[in-house]
Amino acid sequence: MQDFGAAFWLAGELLVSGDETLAEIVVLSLKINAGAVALASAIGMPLGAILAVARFPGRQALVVLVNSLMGLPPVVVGLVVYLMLSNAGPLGVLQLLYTPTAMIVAQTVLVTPIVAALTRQVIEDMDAEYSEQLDSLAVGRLARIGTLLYDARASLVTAVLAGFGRSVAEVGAVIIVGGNINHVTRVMTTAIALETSKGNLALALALGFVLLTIAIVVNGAVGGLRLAMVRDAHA
Amino acid sequence: MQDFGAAFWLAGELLVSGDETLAEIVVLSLKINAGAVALASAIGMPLGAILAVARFPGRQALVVLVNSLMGLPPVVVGLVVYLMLSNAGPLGVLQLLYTPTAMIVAQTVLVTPIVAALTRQVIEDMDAEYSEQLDSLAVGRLARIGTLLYDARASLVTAVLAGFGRSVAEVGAVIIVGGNINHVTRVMTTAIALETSKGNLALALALGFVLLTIAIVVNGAVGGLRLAMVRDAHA
Amino acid sequence: ADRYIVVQSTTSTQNSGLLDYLLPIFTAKTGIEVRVVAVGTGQAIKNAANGDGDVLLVHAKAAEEKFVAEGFGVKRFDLMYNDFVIVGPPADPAGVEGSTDVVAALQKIAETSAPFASRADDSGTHKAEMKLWKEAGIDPTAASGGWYRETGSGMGQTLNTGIGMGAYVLTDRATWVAFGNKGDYGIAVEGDARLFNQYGVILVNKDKLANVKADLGQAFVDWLISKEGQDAIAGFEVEGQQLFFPNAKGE
Amino acid sequence: MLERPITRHGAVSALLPLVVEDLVFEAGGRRLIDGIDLTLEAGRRSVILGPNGSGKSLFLRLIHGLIPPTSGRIAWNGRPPGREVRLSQAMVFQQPVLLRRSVAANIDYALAAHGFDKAARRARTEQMLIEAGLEHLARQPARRLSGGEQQRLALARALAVEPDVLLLDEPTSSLDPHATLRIEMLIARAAQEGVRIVLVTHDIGQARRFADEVVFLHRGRIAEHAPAEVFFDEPGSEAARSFLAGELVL
Amino acid sequence: MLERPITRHGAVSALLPLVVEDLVFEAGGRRLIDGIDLTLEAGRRSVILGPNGSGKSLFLRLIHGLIPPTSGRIAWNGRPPGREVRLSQAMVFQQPVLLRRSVAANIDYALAAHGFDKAARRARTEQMLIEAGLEHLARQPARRLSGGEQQRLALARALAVEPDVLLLDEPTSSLDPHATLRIEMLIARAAQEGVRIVLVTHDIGQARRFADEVVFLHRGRIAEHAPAEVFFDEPGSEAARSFLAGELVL
Ligand SMILES: Nc1ncnc2c1ncn2[C@@H]1O[C@H](COP(=O)(O)OP(=O)(O)OP(=O)(O)O)[C@@H](O)[C@H]1O
Ligand SMILES: Nc1ncnc2c1ncn2[C@@H]1O[C@H](COP(=O)(O)OP(=O)(O)OP(=O)(O)O)[C@@H](O)[C@H]1O
Ligand SMILES: [Mg+2]
Ligand SMILES: [Mg+2]
Repeated sequence: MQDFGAAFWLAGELLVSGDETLAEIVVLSLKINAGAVALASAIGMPLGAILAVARFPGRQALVVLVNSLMGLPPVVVGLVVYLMLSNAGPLGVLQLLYTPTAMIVAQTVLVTPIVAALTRQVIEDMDAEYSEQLDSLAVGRLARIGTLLYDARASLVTAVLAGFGRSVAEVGAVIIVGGNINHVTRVMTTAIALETSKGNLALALALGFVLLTIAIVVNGAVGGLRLAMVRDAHA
Repeated sequence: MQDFGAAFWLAGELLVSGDETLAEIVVLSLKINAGAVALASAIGMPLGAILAVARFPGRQALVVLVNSLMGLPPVVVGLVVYLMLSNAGPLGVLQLLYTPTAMIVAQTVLVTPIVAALTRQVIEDMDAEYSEQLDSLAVGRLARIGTLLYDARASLVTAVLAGFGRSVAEVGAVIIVGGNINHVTRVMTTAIALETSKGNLALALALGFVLLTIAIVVNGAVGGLRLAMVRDAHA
Repeated sequence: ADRYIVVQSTTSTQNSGLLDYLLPIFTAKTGIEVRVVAVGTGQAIKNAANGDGDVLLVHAKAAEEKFVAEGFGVKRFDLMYNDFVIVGPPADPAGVEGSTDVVAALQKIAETSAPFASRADDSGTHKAEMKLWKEAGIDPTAASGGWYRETGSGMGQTLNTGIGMGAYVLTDRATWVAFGNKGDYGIAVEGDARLFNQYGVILVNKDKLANVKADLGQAFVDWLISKEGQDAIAGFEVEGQQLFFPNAKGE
Repeated sequence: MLERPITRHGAVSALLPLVVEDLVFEAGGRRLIDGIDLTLEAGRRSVILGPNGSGKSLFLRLIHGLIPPTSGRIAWNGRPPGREVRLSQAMVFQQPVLLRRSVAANIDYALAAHGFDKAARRARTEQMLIEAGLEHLARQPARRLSGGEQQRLALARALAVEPDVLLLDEPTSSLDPHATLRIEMLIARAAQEGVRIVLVTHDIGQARRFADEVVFLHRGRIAEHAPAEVFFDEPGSEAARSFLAGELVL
Repeated sequence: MLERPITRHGAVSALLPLVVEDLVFEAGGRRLIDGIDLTLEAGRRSVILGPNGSGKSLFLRLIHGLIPPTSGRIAWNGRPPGREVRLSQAMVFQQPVLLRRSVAANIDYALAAHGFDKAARRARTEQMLIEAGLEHLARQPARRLSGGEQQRLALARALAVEPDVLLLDEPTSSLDPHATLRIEMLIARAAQEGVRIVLVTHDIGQARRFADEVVFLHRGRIAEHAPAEVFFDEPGSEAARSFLAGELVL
């Protein structure tokens, strides 16, 4: 139990001290997660909206698939991306293995289904109300998806935050494609895993608290934005 | 790239052969995930609904916190549960460390915020419509939460599936509190991690495909249930 | 930072802090950055065989020689050694504390069914452990799930688990000395010649894997087995204790 | 037919009079209810009239306690509006909010919320469905009903709980002429049995048929509060005069 | 005031006649539209009457192409209903569906969907807001409007796009008497300018004022289709007679 106390102390110290290595790791974590969540949202939201709105054979199966992909094991995603980017792989020439870019790719693969599945649910609920009115206005497919995404934006924030949560907490994929290389691809979660394997549990916990603090700051900022959105979204 | 082909073959073989060790691992995975998702839903749904409906000072902060906890790093959760359950910890007497029960506890901690945060969003959207009518009917707090959860059940399925996805894919926490002990606490994800570290990438991938197949079966079954629900939910 | 190489290595060299100590010395001298990917032995060899590393630094001699024989590696060099130890709880349920006969100790553990946590991950350490069980004439996997606990994890994680459940654990000394979560554990068995743990270093073969930075990798290998590199290894200490013993035979 | 020999919640006048003092409600930077003083006594049927956007629905929601006023006081026989008070009231909203359940389940739900036991709920649900002409739709999903059917269901649900006070916000706007008359009869009978009715309507004919007294709202204020004969025959305010004449009221 | 010198979509009669043959719609195990045959010619103002649940709203949604019929044919001058056809039509729903945007943005959105350019949208939005008496609410969130204001906005949005065919489902049910007259005038003017109007209403007075011809629906069938004078003075069907008399129609 003394580990908890020690961990809190350490976390506080780490946050206050402005330790340079830590700062480097935090910044890289934020960059990678921001990149992955942005990409995943750019892909997942329209995809989810299309799944919510379009009617075609096999749609139900696709919905099940996307829902299932929320359960993609990170290690498997890491392996697949690794095999693609490896020098022995088809994309080896890009020389992206063990770079932050590779980590963003892996995270995007993990997060996209989450954003897409949750978006589908939100948009489907909203479309139940809007559908006939938009039909009546002869709104085209593309514009319809844009409208639904725009009008549901306050609710979609939660979908994006869920994606961010997965991304920021994830270690299995990024450690495989990033390699947890000091000063190059070490992020918060891989650092935590490393300290755990060194038996430095208090330090690992402290890093965990720091990570959680970051998550809270990000969520708080997004939450503030969302409130402002709701206010003039006329929801 | 030959790894992919090999992996598909292997996955097929594994699924067909009815390998006993694999069956054992699959069954344990399902048990642990079902337990964790059930617990997390039992806690997270009412919690999310309360957050959606209740008005009290600090509510907004609590919403941010729950959203942030979607980003709980599994390794940290694993460590915390480990420190609680270890012989040196406060709950050491329970002798739960390295048992499936410990894994369920860790997974529940991870999944509950996801279910709660997504439930909050769904229920908040529905409450925007129901709120005044339920007030007018003088519905009590508890009954109101029950009503909203019940009427939103078709949408809440996606929240639970998101929780299931996180749980079924997760390795960082269960490996720490479960120990990945062969025949005792080895589940799909820890087996995948092990084969990866052995360099048996094809086998690891194959196990990943098996896991994904299981996820698809579960999601398909739940999706079917949900459709039936929508049909007589009069949504 | 264009001049860098990737080293695929086992976790013990990283977790013990050796590489953190060694690499800045090398980089300062040559300007070559060394990026370490520390994973399981099997994974390290597989990654290197995929061409995703320039240098391989592991401790599983048979697998290393196979790697070279298949043409993935140029040549294997002995680099250094340390030793394995068996750590155990103070209660010492198998009564092996102070023993210098590892095979006898394992037999006692099996006889008393005292818990023993094995990595069971095909790592160098695990392979060494299995060899010792074989010498003891015991197939511990028959008791898997009973007193023999196969954790399927890396060294650090297996130590965390083993200590958590009061099991004996075979570990390399370097990882143990640097380990932060020892609890009340101590070394129970050490000093047997059979616990010798040899590390090797291999330059990945450019002829087979075109992307290998052969020049830079060669420079690193050369430095490691040079007198300067070997001295640096010898100079690495944790808590006043030397953890690795250089034994390169030189070119 | 609707049996309502006694009210469940004690003396009919327990909630009356309703006293509203200096009631103000602001939202979106506008003062939407602008200082209303009003007393509604027991035993009368009040109709609230006024142009679109004059604040009729807001006023009902305020006195029902669904939204908190910016300032001012509301007292039902001395008690502020709240859950306790609402247990003896029912309101039909301008746009019905039906639960995602069957038609029958919507009524059953309201009865359960008001503490009716299972047997009573069963009987009363069936009775109310017949009253509202919805018995053939009992098992249908409520939200798939036609506009008029939805409005009838909302009304049946409100009447089912045997309220002492009934707040009705344009309850017949989507009904066909026959259904309108039938619902008016139901409401009139409830009034006779002592239920205090406050009705918002745009149907002047309905107002004439129904009102004992009229409250005329205009721009969030009471422009006139008068007995029905007075209001319809010689309205005191300019706004009410032009409203009745169908002229421009802004 | 509304300027509508020419229709945007070519000849006014391009979409007419509307021919409906043996139209059937089933849902929830019930036959809700039960074999409708009907031809609506250009140049007339049609009113659809019928009791609650008789299928009026379903019929409008069917001919607008919002829901696919179970069987039967619908043809607007030979073309099946679909996006193309709807581009020249507008419908006001019984319950307005407003976007989660400002009042002005709701109109602007419809105009954009119909291909109006930015400048035209600006001018037309302003004009329509004035027509509907909503100019002071332009920046308000549309979904916070009062019931009547919402209905006016839905109407303004439909008129804004200059449709050739206007389908109206009880468009004045929540309007005050004055607003009702004003909206009726707007609709009448559109009709004069050649817009084909199909109006569902429960307001018999409105039907009398407005109809050239009446379609009387009963239980998903056409009980009567007659010129207005005929229908109101000597209705041919028993159902219509009792409907007009306010008697029981089931
Ligand atoms: N939450 C709100 N925010 C901003 N404005 C509001 C809000 N609620 C109502 N309003 C405005 O207050 C005014 C009065 O609304 P209310 O619904 O009471 O009108 P009403 O008299 O019921 O009209 P109608 O006959 O059209 O139903 C309207 O102009 C409306 O736009
Ligand atoms: N999707 C549906 N599923 C089941 N029943 C439906 C569905 N849509 C409509 N109905 C039923 O069809 C009948 C006709 O509905 P419709 O909305 O057309 O009536 P209406 O003539 O417009 O009535 P109102 O005057 O009340 O608006 C109603 O009894 C309604 O309950
Ligand atoms: Mg109103
Ligand atoms: Mg209708």
